[in-house]
Amino acid sequence: MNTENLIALLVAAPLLGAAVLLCGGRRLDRVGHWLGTLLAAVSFVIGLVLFTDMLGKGTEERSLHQHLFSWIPVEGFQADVAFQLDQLSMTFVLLISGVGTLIHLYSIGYMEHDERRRRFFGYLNLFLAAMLLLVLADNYLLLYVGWEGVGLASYLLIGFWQHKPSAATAAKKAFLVNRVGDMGLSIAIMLMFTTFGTFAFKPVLEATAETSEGKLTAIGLMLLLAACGKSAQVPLQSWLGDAMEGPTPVSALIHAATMVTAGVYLIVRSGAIFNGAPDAQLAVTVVGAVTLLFGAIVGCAKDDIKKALAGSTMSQIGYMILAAGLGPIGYVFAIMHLVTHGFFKAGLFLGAGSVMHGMNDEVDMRKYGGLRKYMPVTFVTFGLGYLAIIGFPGLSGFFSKDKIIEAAFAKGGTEGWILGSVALLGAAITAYYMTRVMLLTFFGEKRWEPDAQGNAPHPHESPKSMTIPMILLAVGSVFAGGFFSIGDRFMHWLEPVTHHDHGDSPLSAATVTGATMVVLVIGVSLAWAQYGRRPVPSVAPRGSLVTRAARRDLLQDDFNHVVLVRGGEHLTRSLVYVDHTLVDGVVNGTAASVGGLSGRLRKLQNGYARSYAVSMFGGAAVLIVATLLMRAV
Amino acid sequence: MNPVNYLYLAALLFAIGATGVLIRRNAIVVFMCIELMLNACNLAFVAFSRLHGNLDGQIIAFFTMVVAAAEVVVGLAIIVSLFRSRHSASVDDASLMKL
Amino acid sequence: MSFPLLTATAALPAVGAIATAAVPAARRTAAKWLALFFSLATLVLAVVVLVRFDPDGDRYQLTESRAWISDFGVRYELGVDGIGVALIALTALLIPFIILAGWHDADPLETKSSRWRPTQGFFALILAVEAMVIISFEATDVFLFYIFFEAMLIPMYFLIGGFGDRAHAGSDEKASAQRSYAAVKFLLYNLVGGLIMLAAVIGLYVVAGNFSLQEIAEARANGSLDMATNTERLLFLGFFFAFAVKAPLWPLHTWLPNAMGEATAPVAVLITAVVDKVGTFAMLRFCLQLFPEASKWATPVILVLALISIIYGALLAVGQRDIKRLVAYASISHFGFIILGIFAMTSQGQSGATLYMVNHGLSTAALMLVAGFLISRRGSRLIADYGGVQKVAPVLAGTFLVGGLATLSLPGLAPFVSEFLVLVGAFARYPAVGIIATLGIVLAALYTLVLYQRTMTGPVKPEVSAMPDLRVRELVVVAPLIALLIGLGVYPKPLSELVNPAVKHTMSDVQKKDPKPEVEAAK
Amino acid sequence: MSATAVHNLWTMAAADPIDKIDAPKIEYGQLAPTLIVIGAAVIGVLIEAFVPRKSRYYAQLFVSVVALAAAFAAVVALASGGYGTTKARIAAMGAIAVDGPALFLQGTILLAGLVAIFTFAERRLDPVTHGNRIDSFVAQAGAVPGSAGEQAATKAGFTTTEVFPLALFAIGGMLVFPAANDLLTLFIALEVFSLPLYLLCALARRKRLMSQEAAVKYFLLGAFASAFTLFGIALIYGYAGSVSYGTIAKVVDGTLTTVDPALAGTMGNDALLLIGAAMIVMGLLFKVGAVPFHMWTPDVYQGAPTPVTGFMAAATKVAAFGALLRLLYVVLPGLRWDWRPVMWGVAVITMLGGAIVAITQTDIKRLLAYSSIAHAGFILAGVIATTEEGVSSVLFYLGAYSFVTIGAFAVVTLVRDAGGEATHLSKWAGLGRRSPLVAAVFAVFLLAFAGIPLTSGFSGKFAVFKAAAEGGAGALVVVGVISSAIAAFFYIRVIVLMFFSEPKADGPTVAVPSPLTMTTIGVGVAVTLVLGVAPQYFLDLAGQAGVFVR
Repeated sequence: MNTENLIALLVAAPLLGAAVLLCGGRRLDRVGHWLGTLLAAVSFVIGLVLFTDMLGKGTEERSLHQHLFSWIPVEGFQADVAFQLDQLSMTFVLLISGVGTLIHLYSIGYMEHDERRRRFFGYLNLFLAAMLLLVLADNYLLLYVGWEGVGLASYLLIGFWQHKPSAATAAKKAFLVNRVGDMGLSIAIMLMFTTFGTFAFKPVLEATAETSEGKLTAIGLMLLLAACGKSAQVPLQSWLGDAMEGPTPVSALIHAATMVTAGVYLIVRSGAIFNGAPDAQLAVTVVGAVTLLFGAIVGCAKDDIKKALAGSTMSQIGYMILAAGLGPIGYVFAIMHLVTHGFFKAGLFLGAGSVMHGMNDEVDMRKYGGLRKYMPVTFVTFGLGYLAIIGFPGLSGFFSKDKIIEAAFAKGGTEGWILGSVALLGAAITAYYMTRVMLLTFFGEKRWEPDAQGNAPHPHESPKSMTIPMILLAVGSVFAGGFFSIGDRFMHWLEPVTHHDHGDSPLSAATVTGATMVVLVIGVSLAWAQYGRRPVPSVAPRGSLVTRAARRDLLQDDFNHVVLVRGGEHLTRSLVYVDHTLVDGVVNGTAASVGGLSGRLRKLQNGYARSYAVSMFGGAAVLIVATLLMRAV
Repeated sequence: MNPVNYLYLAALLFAIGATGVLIRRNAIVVFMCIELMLNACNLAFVAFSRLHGNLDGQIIAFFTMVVAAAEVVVGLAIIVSLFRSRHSASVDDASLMKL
Repeated sequence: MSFPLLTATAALPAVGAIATAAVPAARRTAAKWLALFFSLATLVLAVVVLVRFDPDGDRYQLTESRAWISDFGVRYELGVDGIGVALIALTALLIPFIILAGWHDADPLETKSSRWRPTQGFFALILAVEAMVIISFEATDVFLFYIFFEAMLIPMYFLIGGFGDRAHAGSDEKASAQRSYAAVKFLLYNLVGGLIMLAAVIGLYVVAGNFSLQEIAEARANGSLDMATNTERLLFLGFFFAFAVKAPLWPLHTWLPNAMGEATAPVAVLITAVVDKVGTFAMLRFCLQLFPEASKWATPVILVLALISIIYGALLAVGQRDIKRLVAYASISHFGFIILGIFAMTSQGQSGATLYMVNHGLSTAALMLVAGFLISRRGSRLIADYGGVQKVAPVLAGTFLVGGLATLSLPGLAPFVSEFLVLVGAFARYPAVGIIATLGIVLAALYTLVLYQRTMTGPVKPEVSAMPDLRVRELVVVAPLIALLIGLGVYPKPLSELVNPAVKHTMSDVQKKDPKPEVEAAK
Repeated sequence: MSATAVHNLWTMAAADPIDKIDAPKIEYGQLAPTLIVIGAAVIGVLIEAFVPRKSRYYAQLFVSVVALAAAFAAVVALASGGYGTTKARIAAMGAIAVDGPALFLQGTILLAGLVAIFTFAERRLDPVTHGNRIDSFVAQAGAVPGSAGEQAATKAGFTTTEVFPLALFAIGGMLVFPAANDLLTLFIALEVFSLPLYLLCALARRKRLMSQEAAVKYFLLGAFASAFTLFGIALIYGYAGSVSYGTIAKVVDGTLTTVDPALAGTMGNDALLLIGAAMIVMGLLFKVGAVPFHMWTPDVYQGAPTPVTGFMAAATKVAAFGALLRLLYVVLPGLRWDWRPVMWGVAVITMLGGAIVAITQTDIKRLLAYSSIAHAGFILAGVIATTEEGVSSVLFYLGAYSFVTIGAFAVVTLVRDAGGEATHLSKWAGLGRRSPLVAAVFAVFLLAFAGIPLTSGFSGKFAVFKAAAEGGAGALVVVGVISSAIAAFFYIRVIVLMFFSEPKADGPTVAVPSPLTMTTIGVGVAVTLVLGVAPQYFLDLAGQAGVFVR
């Protein structure tokens, strides 16, 4: 059998799950979660089948293509529903369906006590379907469908606990901010249409050579805007922190491992365009670098464990974007870091979830402490994830992040130096805040006390269904990096898509590694000095100006609130007024004036026969005079 | 004598009649003014008839008189009934309907 | 002459209207079923039309032509192109749902039996509107079109003014006052538009000597009838004004929120989803075809107005406190998109606009009808009176959400296809316009999600805690609409292939070519 | 018979021996319609004189209906005999024209009169008093309102059956008016149909003071206007030396000179013509109720008994416009460039004035009066077209309009409270809730007035505007459209009142009429819808009737 026909099934399986679970009604409540997990697993299995099949082929014919049907056929405009499965997509497919399946599994335990669990799994499946569609689409418009699809899923899942106004608001915010990014994507597509007459990957990317750099830059920037929205990059990052309102598995899957990395995918996928537009690339790197620091700083200040991790996610994706912005030097490492990050960040979030699970959903790390005794498995897996992310030698993060820093320097020129040092600095901060999280949560003495209702949390280890995924992910986060890097496996694997080229780094790999190690140690020891040695106050100290700003996402939200929300409200309110008084007023005004005229003319009809006679007489006179005048002129 | 003068006289009479209609209140008087206007017309007719040397004008004058008489019949009937129900023949009192 | 299919399609609901009106007062339910039956029968005929129509055949098919008022140069000429067929199908499809959704809207209130709201009248009027709308989609004689374009105001007027939404703030007197204000506003706006069009229609006759769309268009094409530039422009303005009021285009839109706010939800759907489409349809069929030059001349202004409609409508939707008024302003924004697509003068734009007419009909119907169900439960139109409905009535909330997502044209649902086509079409010729219009999609998300959040999420308000979920009748109404929204979103091909040839014709009417892509141009 | 004819008799008689008198030649056949009606009127008078009071009503009704029907039959016979088109001619020695427009208008007037007579004869609306059915006319015109005499007359069950012969006389005059082919006949016809109307206005059973006031106003102003007309005739006569249309037209064209140039020079010949023409036209504009000669209309329409109002509003307009058309098209076409601009002005202010003032009216009858003024303006737009289409469009409009009007006023007679008809608009609130049928019928008439498609009002308006536009009066069309928009507002207002506002507790009752009024209303509705949906046949009729005989 020819395997490309399987591609559609990758999407179809979870989509079917979503449809069944969402329309199925209560009768599915008992089996719903298993069904959902099963279908996720199915698409993972199919992914594996395709993967092995792909490995069996030679590099040239590895890219598969499946054309389902012509979607929007209009004069001069041809949109198809067609899939393209090459090494890049394959990587994502495995990551998404794999991690996805694990998180389904995890959720079975995590959402046990939620009576709307069936719907939760429906949404999760919907997300998988959309995300797979996103990475499998063979043209930008279909990608756009997946793009908005994951947006919808994330909207539904963030707002899953809709009775909490905060959740509903966070969901809305996420969707809206993403819409701004989507604007960029749709404009990019329009530009492609007017420039190339199509928006399918192959023709577009091949035609880049024939068009002006200006056009490419425009497209590139628009794509970057889209990426910023989806991947929570400055300036569109504000939604990610709030998105932590969603259930933790959601944060793990969508807001750490997969969806938020879609931006990186988009940029890498559109490599040819960016290669032709250096300015756009520069913009990408800048965004990446800025976010990298931004996220890291925010991560240092947050006491909410999930928000801290969210900050870290931002920052890590900043690394990827930075790498992607470096062009062919960086694409591979962007993706590689993406994958490894998928493992350890998912693991960290699941760990966090397991902690919260044991702590009555307490999220404030200052209310934790010394948990390693109570939940050993969580502690170990979380710890491995921690080591991975700070780039402890030998673990995944070490390889992927290291490469990115190298590549940054390899960009060459001053910007190379700047980017490189930013990346290094980021590594230091990463080490700092992750150590902080680690210490606050698992070390020191316990700081939790009874809540308002007086029932004190008694931490305990989570059920198997939760710990198993954590363990698996931990394994991934330990070995993936090394596995990929031995003999540059990953590089060669992606070669056909990314056309890797080794830049000429001013510094040798060894130097960079050395530097990384140094900053790593600095970061860790700083954190230790602050949170390890002396006891931590269970109420956050006021803190320095920077800290306070960082707690508030560096005031970026306040800015949004004042400028966009308030301003928008004023605008709409005044427009409502205008519509009522001006636009409507003009019409009513004319009507009224006619009425007034009528009232005045009416007075002439005063009831006196003689005045009527006068008007007749006058009329006759006018008539006569007018007639005579007509003759005269 | 220039026949035009007759025309002027007729016009004058007509104007007087019309003015009367406009300024007098008593319905009877107003009505008489209208009769005056009709007679002005008669004068004009007769003058023109003479002028053109055909008799049409004079005949029309007779018709006019008959019409005038008919108007008197109808008019007086109406005015009298108005007078009887209002005890006043002033046209200005009859102004129930307005606006 | 073969069986007059088009006449039948238009006549059937008319007959139904008379029959329904004739049902004795006591037999209310019988009247409802009768009306439903006739609407379904009409749907069948519409389907037959759909099947009999060959997209790649002549421009106008199933034509009929009879003498009517030769003194006015008027013939009874019917014929449909792809666009007409699509819209007829839409109309015939929506009416049964409207009738079902309005099943109880016209039941006399026991409390005040003196109230004059006979059920028979309600459904008869709906069918009458259907008949008139369908025939104006079929008419290829300007005068014939005009007659029904105007006449349909009367039943609409009675539907709005006579059968108001029972959920209203304040006393009955106040409500009925607002209602008749809305009805009068609707009628006068459209009547003025129509009368101005009448002047243009007469002018057209003076210039052209007859009213046959095809004859005039041919004469225009082969140059045997050349209008003075100014004449053409004046006539165009006369026609366009009427259509812009109906559509409605900013700043002629203010009647719509009142009408939709005061009317019952099904009637509101009838207004936006069905009747207003006649306006945009007529722009495509009459303005562009009869006055191509003037259309091109007016394009810049119209595009600006369309842009204003899009943004302005959306912003006002955000500012609304009344659910139905919000939907109304959203519709204004959407009509902006449709008009934008029509006057972008590109294949994508016009196909998009046509699809948009259909899809907007479906999406608004879905959203508005569910909103109607919601309102009928709580007895209030104010957003603030709701909250947490999602918890007590999840299905209702779900359908409402889908309707909302359709309104913000989420990819995968039908409206996305048309909206994106319109945007691409506009962008291809006027990039700036395309980009500004794209802002609309953000705003759309804003007003939809705000509406959903305020009504459906958050803690459950005590007033809504006892709210029942959708009943079977209501599900029967909503489910097919949602199915269609998804279906046409995933597989719009049949529809677009239906309208493409018609769009080609229109493009050739205005002698416009799509702009070539840069790369091809380079080659 | 015309003055010239008499003159010839006269001179010949002088010249020749007495036995040589040759009788004037009268084509009785072609004059049949008029003669029948006048004859019936005379019979009606005799009935009043000799038939016992109890049976007068039936006798009068019978005679009138038969006469009108017969007259209409005669018109149809003439028309089908080709007198409207090929055999059109001038009868009665130049006094009366028998041609398309004349026959069409006579037919319209007769039908309108017939249905109007039915409303005259309606006597089921008021409750039976003292064992007598009573109609809308005063028991005894002579009795003082509210006096013992009046009560006695009511007790005795008197009824003013004179209304029937009066109406017949009026109709007779109206039949001659548009057919008159010389100015004298025109004047006489004018008086013949005006005087009975003055009387009819005074005969309302209820609100007699207003009725009498209406009569006085109508009479004085009417006489005033006719005096102007007469003086105008005198001047034209002075200019042309004849009152026969044909001759005057010739003189105007200059093909025939009657006055020796010297004299003409001294008295500004054309001045006579222009002033005279203006004054005659003014008299006719008074009758059609064009601004600024309209002011009698509201008061008279309101005060007169409603059946009479309906009759006047319809028939008078038809007759007067007929005469106006003939005058402008047959006598003064040579002066077109002088009168057209003036008529433009009149048409514009009439359309706008009528529509605007109507907005603030509170009495249904006054409202309809102002609407009739606005309609006069629309018709004038057609008159100005000065084309054959113009003529036929006006004919069609008149036909359509008159039935709507009569129907509408007939409905007004049905809505009653203690004081008779409840004509104040506030009383009509919620009528649609009380008696949907009546309200619906009235709504149909209002929509026709407003010119909504599928009603006769639209067809008529379209015909007229089309003719005007083709005649180069596009601007008038625009004004017409604007004023229709304004007018629409107050028609809609009434509909809103009837259907969308709560019924008043002390609201009026809707009387159940006899078949007579039902017929009137039914015919009104039927004509309104037929002319709206399938007007072609009648348009053809009007089209064939579009040519005046000269």
